[in-house]
Amino acid sequence: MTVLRRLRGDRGFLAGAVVALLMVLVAVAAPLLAAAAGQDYTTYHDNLLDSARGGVPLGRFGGLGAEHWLGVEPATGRDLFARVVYGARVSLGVAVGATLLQVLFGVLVGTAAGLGGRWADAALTRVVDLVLAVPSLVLAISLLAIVPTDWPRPLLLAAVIAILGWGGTARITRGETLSLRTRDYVAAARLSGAGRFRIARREIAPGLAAPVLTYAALLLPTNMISEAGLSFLGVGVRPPTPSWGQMLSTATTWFRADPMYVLVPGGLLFLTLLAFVLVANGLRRALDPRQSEVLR
Amino acid sequence: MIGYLVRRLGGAVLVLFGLSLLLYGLFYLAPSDPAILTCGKGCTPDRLAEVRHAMGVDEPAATQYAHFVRGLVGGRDYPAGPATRHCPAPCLGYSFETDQPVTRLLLDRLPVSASLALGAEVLALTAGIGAGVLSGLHRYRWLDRIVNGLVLAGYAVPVFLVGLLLLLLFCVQLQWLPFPSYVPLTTDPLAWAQNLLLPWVALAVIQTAAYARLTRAGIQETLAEEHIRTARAYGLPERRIIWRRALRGALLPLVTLTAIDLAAVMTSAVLTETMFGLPGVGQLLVGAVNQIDLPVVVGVTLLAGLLIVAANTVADLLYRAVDPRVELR
Amino acid sequence: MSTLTVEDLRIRFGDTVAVDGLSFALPAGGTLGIVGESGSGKSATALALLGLHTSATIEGRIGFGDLDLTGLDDKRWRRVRGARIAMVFQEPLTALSPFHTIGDQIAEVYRLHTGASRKAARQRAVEVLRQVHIPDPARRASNYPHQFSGGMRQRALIAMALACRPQLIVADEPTTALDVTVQAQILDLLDEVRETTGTALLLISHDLGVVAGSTDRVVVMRRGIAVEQGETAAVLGAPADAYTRELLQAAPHPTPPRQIAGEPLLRLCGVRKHFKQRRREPVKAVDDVSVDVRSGETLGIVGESGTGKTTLARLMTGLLTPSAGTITLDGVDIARRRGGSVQMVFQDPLSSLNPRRTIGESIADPLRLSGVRDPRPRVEDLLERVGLAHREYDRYPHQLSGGMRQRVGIARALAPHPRLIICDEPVSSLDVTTQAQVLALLEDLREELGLTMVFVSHDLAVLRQIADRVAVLADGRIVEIGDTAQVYAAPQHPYTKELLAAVPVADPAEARRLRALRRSLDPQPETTSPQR
Amino acid sequence: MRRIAPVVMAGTLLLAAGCDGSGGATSSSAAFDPATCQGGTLAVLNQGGISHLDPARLYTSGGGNIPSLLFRTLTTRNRQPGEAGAKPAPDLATDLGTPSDGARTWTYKLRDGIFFEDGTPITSADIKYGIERSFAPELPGGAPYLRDWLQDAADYQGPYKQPEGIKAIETPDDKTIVFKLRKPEGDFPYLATATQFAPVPKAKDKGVGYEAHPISSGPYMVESYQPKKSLALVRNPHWSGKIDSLRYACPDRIEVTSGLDAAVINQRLVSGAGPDADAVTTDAVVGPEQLAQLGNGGPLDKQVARGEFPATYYLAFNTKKAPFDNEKVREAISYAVNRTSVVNALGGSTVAGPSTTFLPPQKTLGHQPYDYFPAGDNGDPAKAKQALADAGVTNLTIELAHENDDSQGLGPKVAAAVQEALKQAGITVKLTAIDAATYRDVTGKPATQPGLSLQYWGADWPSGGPFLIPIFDGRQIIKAGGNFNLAQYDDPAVNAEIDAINALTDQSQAQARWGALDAKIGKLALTVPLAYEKDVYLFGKNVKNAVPDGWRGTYDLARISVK
Repeated sequence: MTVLRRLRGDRGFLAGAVVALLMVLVAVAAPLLAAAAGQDYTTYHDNLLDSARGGVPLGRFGGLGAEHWLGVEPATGRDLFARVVYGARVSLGVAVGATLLQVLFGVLVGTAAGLGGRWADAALTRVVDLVLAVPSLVLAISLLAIVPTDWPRPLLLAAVIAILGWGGTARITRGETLSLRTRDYVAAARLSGAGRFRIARREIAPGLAAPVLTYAALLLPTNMISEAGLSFLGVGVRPPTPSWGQMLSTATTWFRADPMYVLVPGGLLFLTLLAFVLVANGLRRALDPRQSEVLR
Repeated sequence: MIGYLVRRLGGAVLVLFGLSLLLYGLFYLAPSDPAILTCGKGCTPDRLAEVRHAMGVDEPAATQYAHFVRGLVGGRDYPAGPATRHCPAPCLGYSFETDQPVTRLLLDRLPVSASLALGAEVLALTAGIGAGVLSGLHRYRWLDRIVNGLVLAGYAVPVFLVGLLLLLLFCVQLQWLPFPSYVPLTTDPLAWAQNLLLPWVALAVIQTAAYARLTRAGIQETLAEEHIRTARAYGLPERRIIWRRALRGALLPLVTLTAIDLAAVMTSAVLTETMFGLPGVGQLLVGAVNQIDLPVVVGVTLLAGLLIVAANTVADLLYRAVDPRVELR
Repeated sequence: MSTLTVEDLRIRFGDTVAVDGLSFALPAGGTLGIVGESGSGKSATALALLGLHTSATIEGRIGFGDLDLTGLDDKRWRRVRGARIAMVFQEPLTALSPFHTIGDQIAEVYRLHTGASRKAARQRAVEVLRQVHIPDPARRASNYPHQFSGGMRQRALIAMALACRPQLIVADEPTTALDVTVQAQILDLLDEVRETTGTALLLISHDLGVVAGSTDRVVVMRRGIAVEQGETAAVLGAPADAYTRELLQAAPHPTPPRQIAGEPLLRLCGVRKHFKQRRREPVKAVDDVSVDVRSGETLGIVGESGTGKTTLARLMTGLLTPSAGTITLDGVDIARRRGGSVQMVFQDPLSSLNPRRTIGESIADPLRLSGVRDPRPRVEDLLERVGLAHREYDRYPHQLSGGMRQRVGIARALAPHPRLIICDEPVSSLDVTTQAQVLALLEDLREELGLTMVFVSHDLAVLRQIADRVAVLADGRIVEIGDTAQVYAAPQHPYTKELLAAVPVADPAEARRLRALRRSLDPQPETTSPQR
Repeated sequence: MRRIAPVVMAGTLLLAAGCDGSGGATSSSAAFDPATCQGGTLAVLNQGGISHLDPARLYTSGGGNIPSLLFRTLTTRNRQPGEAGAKPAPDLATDLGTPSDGARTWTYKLRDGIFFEDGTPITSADIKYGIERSFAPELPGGAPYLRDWLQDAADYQGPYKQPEGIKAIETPDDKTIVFKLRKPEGDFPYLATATQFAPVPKAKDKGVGYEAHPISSGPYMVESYQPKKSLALVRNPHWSGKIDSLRYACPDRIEVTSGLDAAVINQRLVSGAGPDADAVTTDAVVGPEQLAQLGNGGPLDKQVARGEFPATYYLAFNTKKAPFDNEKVREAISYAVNRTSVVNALGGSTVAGPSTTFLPPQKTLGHQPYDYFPAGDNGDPAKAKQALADAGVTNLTIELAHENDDSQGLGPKVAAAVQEALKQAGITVKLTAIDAATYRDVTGKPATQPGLSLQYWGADWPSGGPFLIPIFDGRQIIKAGGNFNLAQYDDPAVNAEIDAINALTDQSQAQARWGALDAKIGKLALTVPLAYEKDVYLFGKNVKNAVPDGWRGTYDLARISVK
């Protein structure tokens, strides 16, 4: 396929894909990796901290060494490597979950609006407009703060991010559907007696795949930033569970005393985001060469 | 035009009511009780009931919401000790936590958020368009590659990470800039800008990336259009073609985006304000959320919603003004 | 006055040779036509004359008066462009900047080359707009291009070309995007301009008819090579080259009319289709049309853009439901038609095929719907019948040429054994030679399968070849209907007369006769404004 | 930058910035002369703001830091460094009050020459009115003691609904005020330091709106005030140092900026650029960034004040819930906790110390050391397992409730440290995060109270009473909510001892008996004390006399100079 060929020739995409894949593997294999390091993400190591100086890790580079590959967390002495790989789980998991939900929601609503009657379209478009007009960060903070604290946090985060962010997908899907349904081949299918659902499945859906996929690829890093931001603000995942954004938020008080604690999660977050942006960019260029020139 | 504005206004009212209803509903469902915080340590149940009554949160949610809507439309009176306080329309109520009128709190904080958002937007536009033009004109050369790389990186850094690094570098390590603290523009313009510089940069990164990308694409796209070929065929110099024709077309989508972004930036400045300790609307919200300060949360959310709707309308009008082909629908 | 001499011109894009050893001369005040199908290198030549290629290698010599254009630097080129050689492009909408008024765009060019004051430039703009018969030019000058109709935009472009009184106007397919009647007006305008200003004209077209009436000499190009050139009358009258002959032959020819007196198969009775618009009068796309399509006949429907012919075609298939009136197929309401008894062949063969499915699947779909388990053999038969190979089954639309795609479209229409096929401009996007092949295929099929056809087109010549009866559509109404021969020989309605007079013909003498006829009919240049 | 926002109310904030017994100042104050300290502008950089500047709504310890600049009260803290500072001193009154009727009646005489900022003389009626206001439900938030202590005042609804006032407060003349209590309260002079004892002129009372410009009786008055954002104070022309020797009131102007991040505040105090050199903070305890630079003789060592506010972090058992009704289980947990990791989670040994007693180690509270379940600082899993075995409990799984936010030291960090330590002893701990805003509500209602929760208790004044009574007095168990006796412990003997100590007006006697009571109750393992609080505050390099007072553990704005 030409798409694959184009992707294979895109160095940025390849680099991004390798890093992104690696991060996904890290997230999936977090328990294995932590076990391989001989650590887990909860055990305290008070003996590795300088309590009089606020609990900063003893030794250079945040206590980095053979025991603790990336050093330990200040104030607790928990293994930073273990926490970072488990953090990848949350950061990626929430982002992927939110993206899937957004796409599911967006595509359902978008196609329903695009293929439904005039009233369905008008009503759904209103709803989408409403979703798009909602100040999402503001509302996300309010929502997450109101919801009882014993609800499963990562799921909740994914849901909230998705609920506030499916408008774009819906709008794009609707636009794309509206444009696809006026194509002559849809008319031809109708003439040959195909029903509404057959047309949606056979004629419209394949055409939606590329634009939706491209858009979803861009949503993923955006959602990751949202998760990190919300955790940073303290309404994201609850601290016993590590997430990069939340680690960064604790790290802000340590940036001088223990720079490793900022650099490790911060660097990883940046690297992963960059990887996903590169993948999204590559996908867009490959799937829709003309469109990519417009969007770039 | 008038019809258009009326329709837009209707939509806005709908959105805002939806938002406020949502928040009221959620707060009612939530287990938190704002009266407990207000009542303080050592509050007995009797006392709590009295406080709850004084705050008006002992009424059913529907009644509270009805009061809220009535206050919004026609103002309302609050008991306040010896006399009653009148809260004129549009009344968003009084903060549970500080007993200040929410409208005043918002007006107090708005200049900070506006300074932040406007400055960041100006910065992003300047840098973004500049980079985009350079990149668009030097397509696929090293300059273009560098800009492209920066654009991608710009998409990949969260605001708080940039903010953190900027603080670390300029305030702690080099000590070139003071730790940001808000100084009103009217008091001391220089100090205003100096203090806001880092927040601006932090906030502008993503927008800069977006604008650079859009400008580059716009220039490419417009340069490929046939009327540019016509201009060339009639001997117009390249510079004139780029500045008068290509950029005009390229900036068209930017106009809309800028107006919408301005609202988005203002409402998403929460992170920046929290991180730099700027007393803006975002900081107000974050504090209010933790204090279960419903009137303030509703107020901020409505303001944000209003800003977004207004920005969308302005964007449409601007687009109409800039592109003669567009009709308002 | 300068003569344009092109000697051994060679234009290459990388390894592709677009123009190979082209030579011709155009004397001052003369007219020359370049004719060829797509890919013949005619447009590449036009761009080379103004030095507008950016990534091509150009060899040979282009002399213009005392200038050697091939050796000019950018600065010198700019002094030639617009001032001494002006160009008129194909798409009048996209060729003008949407952000500036017509007057400003013309004035800008004038100021640039003459250094005139703003006011003088503005006056000149109004003057040339008047010269190209734009009504109320002073007011119209401050309009934006989108406020002009297609024909007026092309006039404005010609005005812009005239602004600096160039010695040569290069017109690259100036009328392809326009309706027949407007095309005729623009060609007449170019002719008039040439006569009154004495400028030379280089007219590039794929249509022999366009060139025939407007040029003294003609160059016929094919795949970058000039196969023949000479006096227009001589080349078209007695072509020496086989390709020229092929082109002339491919142009539609009137066929002896058939008399079909079958029973009415499709009946339209008082059919209207109005599209509602917000706060405006509804668009009456089809307005009170009553017509019968007789079993076995080919009914031609002719109309220009915006006359509602596509809407009518879709109404006939049941894809659209009429706002009023009835459409019946064999006495049954078309909305309740069964299976694929009515099929359609679409104008754009690319957009009528799903780009993400193989053409085999596209054709097989209606068969599957009618219960065929393994449609592949049937599809392969159909492919063969429309002149395609079996292996095309697994290919995607973008891998085929335009003509092949249209054959696929026909095969798909045939698949469910239709009784009626509606063809909506099926050949208008094809080159002349391909067009001839597809028309021939359609005629064969009709005969073989005993089909009834409705053939919608803007092209009177095509209809004359294929239709038994012709209905003339104007503003959503049928203004005239009759046997093909009768309508063409003795048109009754003035609009039909105007249409027929506007048809470009490849015979120079006939072309001149028609031009004279048009002048006597003296149609008002259209002043309608603007579709959005 | 840390959390979404500190869950700090004006009252608790000032409480936390509490008092100190033993901490000494490192700053040299030998050369300080209050007579020549006048002038300059003092900047106060704070995290949380004052959300209410109304004396009725402020919940302060010893009059608070900023409120004490505006409001004089009947008594106030004596503002001395160290242990000496943990005593009350007369402020508007001429002395600490005259008890009679077995400490059931307290009589105060007002000084001469005391005025409001508008020049009106302050009368005993103004003080009475101020106290009555604090009973109004429209003005909630103040300290609750008087409702309990005064005769027949529990149902009083404030002067707006019941203008007849509180009968138990008598003002026979403009200079005299008499409080009639329903039981003996030897600590009354301590309570009289609370801001609700500040005078409010009835004529100027605007109810809820009063706080926009409360009428000052102290050395400064409000120039401008935006809640939680900024407060600017200027000199009160009608105040004079001659009739207020405790407050030096050195700066001409004080500007408070709120809503700043703790890390930013501390960094600004360290950098000391421009006006930051004249800056202090009343609520941003030093962070790890600065701790790293402290104690090595560097320049920063001269810019730090170390004090101790009496406060304890502890685990509270609900002894009505299994398995915590089993004393052996409680002991096992007492053995298992690792106080080192708790201290680290709280910010390290500079800002917290391990504690095995419920009373923190200040002498004024009567602290007596004890350690009934000795396990070293790191816990003793073996002994914990033994205790469990004795109790016949295996595979113990318990839930630990904590706040969802770390800002109060009751958050997930400390909870996780406890969880981890108990894991070593074979006890599985499930963490239950409760929203900080409702934490006290959930844990303070016996019906919803979890079996084990993380708690903090700080003294409203430096005495054993306010530390032990709410926690262990069986008559203080409030079923409907607002309960602090989380063990739901009710021993008539203990209750009687509390009453007996309350009747004492001799503080040194009271101290000894509070300490003994704590040591007695400690044996029952009703709580697991974890750590006590230490306070380390930075101040700008031009700031002089930033000496922590003995009551609140931080420096006193009324005595700081920037000249």
